[in-house]
Amino acid sequence: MAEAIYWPTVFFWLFAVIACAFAVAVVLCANIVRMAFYLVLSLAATAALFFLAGADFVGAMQLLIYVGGTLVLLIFGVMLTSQDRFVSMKTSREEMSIAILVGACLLAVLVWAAVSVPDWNGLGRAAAEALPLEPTAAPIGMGLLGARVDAPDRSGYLLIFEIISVHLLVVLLGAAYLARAQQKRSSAVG
Amino acid sequence: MNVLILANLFDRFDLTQPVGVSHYLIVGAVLFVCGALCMATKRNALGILMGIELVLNGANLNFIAFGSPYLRSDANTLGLDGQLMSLFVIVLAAAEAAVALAIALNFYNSFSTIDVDRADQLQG
Amino acid sequence: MNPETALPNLLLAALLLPLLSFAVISIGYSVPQYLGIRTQYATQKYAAYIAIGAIVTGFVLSAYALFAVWLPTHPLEVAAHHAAHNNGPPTYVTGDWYLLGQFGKLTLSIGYYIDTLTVTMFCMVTLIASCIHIYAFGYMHDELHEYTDHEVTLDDGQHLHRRGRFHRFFQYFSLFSFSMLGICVSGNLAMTFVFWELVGICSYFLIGFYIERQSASTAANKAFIVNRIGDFGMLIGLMAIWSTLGTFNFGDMQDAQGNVVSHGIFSQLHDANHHYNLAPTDSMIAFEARDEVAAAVIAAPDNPVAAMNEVARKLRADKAHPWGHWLLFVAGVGIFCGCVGKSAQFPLHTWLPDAMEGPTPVSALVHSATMVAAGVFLVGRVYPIFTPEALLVIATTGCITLFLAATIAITAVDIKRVLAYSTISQLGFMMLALGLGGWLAGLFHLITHAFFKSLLFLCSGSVIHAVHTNDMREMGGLRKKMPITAYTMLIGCLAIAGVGVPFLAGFSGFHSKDLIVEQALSHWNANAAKTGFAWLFFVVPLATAGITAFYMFRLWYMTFAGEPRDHHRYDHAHESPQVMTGPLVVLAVFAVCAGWSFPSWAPGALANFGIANLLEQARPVGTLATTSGVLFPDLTIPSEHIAHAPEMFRTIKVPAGLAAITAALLGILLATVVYLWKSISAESLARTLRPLYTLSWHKWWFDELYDFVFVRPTLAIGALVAVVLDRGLIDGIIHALAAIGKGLAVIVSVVGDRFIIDNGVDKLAAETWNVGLALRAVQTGRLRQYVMFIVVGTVVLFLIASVWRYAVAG
Amino acid sequence: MAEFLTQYIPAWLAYSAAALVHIVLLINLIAVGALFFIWLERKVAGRIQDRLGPTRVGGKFGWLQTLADGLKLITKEDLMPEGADEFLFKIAPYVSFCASFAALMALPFSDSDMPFVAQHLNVGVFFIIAVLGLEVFGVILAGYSSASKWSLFGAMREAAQVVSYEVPLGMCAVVPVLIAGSMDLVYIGDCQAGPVWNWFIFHDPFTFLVFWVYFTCATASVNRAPFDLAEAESELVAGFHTEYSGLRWSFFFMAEYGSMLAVSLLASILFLGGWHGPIPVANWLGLTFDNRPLLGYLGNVLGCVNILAKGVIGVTVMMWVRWTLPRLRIDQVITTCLKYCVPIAAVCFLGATWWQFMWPNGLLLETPVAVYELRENWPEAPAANPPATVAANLQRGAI
Repeated sequence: MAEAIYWPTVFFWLFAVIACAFAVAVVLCANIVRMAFYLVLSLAATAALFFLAGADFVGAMQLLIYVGGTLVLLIFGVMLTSQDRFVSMKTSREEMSIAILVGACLLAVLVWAAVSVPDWNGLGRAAAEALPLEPTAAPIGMGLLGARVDAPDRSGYLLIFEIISVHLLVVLLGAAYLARAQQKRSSAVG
Repeated sequence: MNVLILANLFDRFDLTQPVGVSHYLIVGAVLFVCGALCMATKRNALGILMGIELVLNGANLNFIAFGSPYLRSDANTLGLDGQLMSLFVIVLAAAEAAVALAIALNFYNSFSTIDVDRADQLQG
Repeated sequence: MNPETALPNLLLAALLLPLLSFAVISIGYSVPQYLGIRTQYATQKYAAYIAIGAIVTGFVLSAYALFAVWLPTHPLEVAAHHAAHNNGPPTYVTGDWYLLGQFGKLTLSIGYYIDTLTVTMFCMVTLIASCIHIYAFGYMHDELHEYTDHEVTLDDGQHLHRRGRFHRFFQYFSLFSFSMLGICVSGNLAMTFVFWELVGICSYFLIGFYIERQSASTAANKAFIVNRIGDFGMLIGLMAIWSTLGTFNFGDMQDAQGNVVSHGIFSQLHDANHHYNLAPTDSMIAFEARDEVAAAVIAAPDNPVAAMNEVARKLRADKAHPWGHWLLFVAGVGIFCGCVGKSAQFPLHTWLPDAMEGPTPVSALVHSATMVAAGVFLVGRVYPIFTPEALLVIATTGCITLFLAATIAITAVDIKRVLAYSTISQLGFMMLALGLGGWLAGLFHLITHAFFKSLLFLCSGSVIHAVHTNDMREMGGLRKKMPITAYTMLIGCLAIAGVGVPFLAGFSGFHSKDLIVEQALSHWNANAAKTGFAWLFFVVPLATAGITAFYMFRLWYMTFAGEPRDHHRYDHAHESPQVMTGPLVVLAVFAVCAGWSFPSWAPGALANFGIANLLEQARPVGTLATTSGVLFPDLTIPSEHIAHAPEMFRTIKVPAGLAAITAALLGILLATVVYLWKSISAESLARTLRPLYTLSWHKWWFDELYDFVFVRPTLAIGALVAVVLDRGLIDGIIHALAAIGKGLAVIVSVVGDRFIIDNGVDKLAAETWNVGLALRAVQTGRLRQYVMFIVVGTVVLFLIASVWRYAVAG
Repeated sequence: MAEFLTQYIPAWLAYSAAALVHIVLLINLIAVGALFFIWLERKVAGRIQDRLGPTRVGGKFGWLQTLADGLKLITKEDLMPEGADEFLFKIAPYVSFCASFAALMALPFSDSDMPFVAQHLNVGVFFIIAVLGLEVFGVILAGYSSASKWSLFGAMREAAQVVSYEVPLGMCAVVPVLIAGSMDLVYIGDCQAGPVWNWFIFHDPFTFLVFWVYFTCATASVNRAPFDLAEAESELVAGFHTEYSGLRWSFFFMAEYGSMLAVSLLASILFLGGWHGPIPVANWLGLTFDNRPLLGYLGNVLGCVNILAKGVIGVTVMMWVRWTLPRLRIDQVITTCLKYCVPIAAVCFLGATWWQFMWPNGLLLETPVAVYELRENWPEAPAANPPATVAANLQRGAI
């Protein structure tokens, strides 16, 4: 008798298909708002894949940040393409076909690389079921504060965390500066 | 050799067994390629941004897969490093999006469009 | 409290506080000023508060260390009545604060050596420095606003206007206090040398405080250069000790269990096996007799160690040849050379009078009470290494100095120069005492002199502050205008003259000078039979004591008594503010009673408390025995104990005491006759003694002599070297080399550069240009195309890698 | 529940059945909740405006009024504007509804011995906030796809507002997380066991302040008055759902009430003790799993009633606010967020951190010891280094 179905695998395939299908949809779709919608679905499915891989904190983070991020993308998309002629900027058929050809090559290369390592084929079912479900939020938090609970001999990420914090601040200031209202220029242009 | 790998590929679609790193890598590869194609084919600057998001997600998926203890038969997982790396990628992606949007806005201010093909002043 | 741990910590705190003050003032005031930020004058006052706070706290800590830490555990005895005639080492605490470096067995460290001498010096230095700091707060008031220097005339005939630099004065004062305390506490000669140079540089800064004055900057340079001459000798002494004893530490280093880890200089030279008498160490003997050792080792190649031991035994037994003593003599005289420079002894005494160009508080602190005393202190500190012959050198130097300086002081008219020569003379007294075996006498005089001389200087500063001149001929009658200054200065004069009731009590100088004279007499007694010159060491100081009394009272009469000679100055004179007179009164109290001792029935730590008794506890190892010279066997250095032994009361103490007081009173009487009653005219006296007067007036022509013997030849040689060697030889060679190089360069330029390289580079540039033109087509400016390039590039790279892996690399 | 069922039926069936039961329960909670809340809103509005509200349908209090409205909505014509983006227009209400439903999935209703929760997540707080944020997607899609400028304006406003308010909302939610030391909602709730002063709102002055900020931001992020700019009928007709009608429209409505309930329940877990009543009645009565499973289960049901009551009170307060305060202008809305809520939340976060650092065991109101026993199964850290010890070490300067 065949073994019973392993449900996480089923869910993996479900979400993998969703993620890939909507990613392809993003490529093929021309309408920017629809693209954003598909993108959100693809990213949400990716978040689900994160959950399946045991990275629940990162998954939740992905949801939180990308929803906000894509939302803003959407707003901009709608605002900047409000004039009809820009709503869909078609790509020429030739360009599209060349791109798909090259993309297929790249995909082949990547897939070949992915399947060529035997150790990456996954655990046996028994081994997988024996593994405990480990919490990740607290270790990640401690890791960001510089203390590694999973590998005490390795160093933590306190410095990187600080650098990224400062980096974010600088980026936000820079973005605000770049995007500030430029009265003179816009009046000259418009 | 390639035939072997292909056979291997089809073996993987087995619902009774757990998935492995390679499954995740394939999904990541698809996302990555889609993102790259998005960047290569969209004329809308925001479309390119979305492509970048997809690319980063594909990479993230790889990080998570390499860091997960449930996905590979040897003990060489990245462990927490994988998750932390992907966290940093997410955060930096947010920063990148902020700057990119500011650039897009400026672009729009200068060209009254966000069609990137209009911006080819830097050609040789 | 445990002195072993408490003392180093307390004294370290007292030591570092002035350094902290220096750092704070530097960072807070000098650095901003250097950067062009002008500090407000109102805020400059705080620099003084910082410095005063630091030094006063240092005094409190030092006094606490003395009275609460040292005395409870080491009760005092009367110096004259030792319970046991112990020739052994004194009680001390030593150790390292910080290890600077280790070279094999040799170590260099920042360490401490604390005995009563150290603690007493700490108390004395911090007390006097506190008084002078406070005094200077008033004295330097001019520096708190824009300052016009009337002694500097610019090219346009104007006087120099500059910003006040009140803070800088206190900055250097703090650094100086730190350095001086460092000398007192240092545990090894290397550290002593470092702080020695630090006080030197502070002295340089302070003498040159009015740097715009030509005389001040010259004086600063002079002080610095003359001191270097002495320090050169000191370096030789240090090398002799370092290379043969292998350590700079004074005391024995102990580990936590109390075991001696390494023997210091003193215990190596004064071994218990030799009854603590001075004996050269094996290493010194081996150093001097290296030829003999080498010969013995070569002669017995199979057992060199035994041969060496045999040689050592033979050499020790060899009474005919004093092995090692010459080295010891060189070491002692070498270190003494440094002391000669620092303490302005003959023949390096010329810098000190010139150093009076500094502000008066500087003269009081640096050039009378503390820094110049450092030389005497060092001689006292390293006393155990001096052989009797070296002591004779010291005594001779001191004897010449004290007489020389006193004679010059008689005719000096600059009030500060009189005091400066007096200082030199008194330092000569100390050196003489030390050289005659009177360790206690010399150091006791050091302390008492510090009090009354700083008092005298501060008084003179007060006078100068009032009349704005240094010239005594323009003063007179100031007693009525500035009574506090006048009478405190009178106390100082009485103290330095050594006035007192014989065998009972007197001003502080009386006690210390008595000890010196007694020791001199004792020395004459011991040597009278064998040498013909020992009487000089008694008669000359005695005479000089009279001269001292004479010129000091001359000074006082000329300044304060009689009728004012310059009415304009007299009318403007006024008593100094309380911030200046307060320190005068404090110091006057000490000038009176620094020589006294508490009786034995006084309560607690005060029992027998007195500076002499205190110092007696630090008596160096091996100085309670009468010793004879080895190189110069006729010389006998008597034990200091002999001078005040009860059986010698009639032969030494009575004649010495009476002679000293008689000399002093005679001097005072003469001064009174000449300058107060004017029964004898000073001018006619000078005419009568014309040659002597001229000699004194021109300071024995020492400056001229040095100028002729050293300075001019040096300049001449310098000029010669500059013209012949530098311009002629070296410049010629260099010009020739340059010409050759130039010729070669032309060849290289034409052949290599223009032809080969330029052609190559031009070709390369042209090719790069062409390639760039070709690649320009790829640069489409289309963002999306670039993405495609990236993707294609990735794929291609992957393909190349695969081909490499599977096809090429197998 | 699934574990319980696996004893009797195959695993996959058991999981599916459990999932189905959870889904049904939660959908019912939203749907029935929406019915109830719509009725309640009408009654509250009526009372505030000094009238009776619905009285006729269903006899007393008009309690069947909503049901009747629902029937009416189902029978209405399903309209779609001509220029609309058909796909997005159709899917938008479901996106909204899904989001508010998915948020409830991770929301626990009773304590840790046997939590009533569809999916027990380690990062529950995070998940709920993230998923609630997805709701706005439906709104924007609706606004865009309607091809109507009123809708588009409404959607844009909503997007700006929600993106802004997520910042202070997240900051506020982090404060209880900080105090409890976990993002697990079940655990956070259990930290507040005991009498009323153990609730985090009374933990220190900062949490008290931060609760009100949270409630304000929550009101804004679920688009309720006075922050309902997206549907400002005086300017935008009906905002993003101008073009919607019938069942689709009612989905938006359900989503709105669902998320109101969700943020209120979240508030009650984070600040108001969750399923723990003001007086620990269940403990006094012995309704714990220590005694008997059945008694424990009863206790859990009591807790469930407790938290639902708190949620309803929260929603009622939102209604009260809606009918009391006038609507703000868009600039005022953003000002409220960026100039008031964000700084206050940030200061409170720092303050709470400081408080926790200074008095790790609470000052006047002692937090239960359980807070500091890290339940997560670390390899070795928990025993050697519980956070309280870490804090103590930090204070001593040992780390």
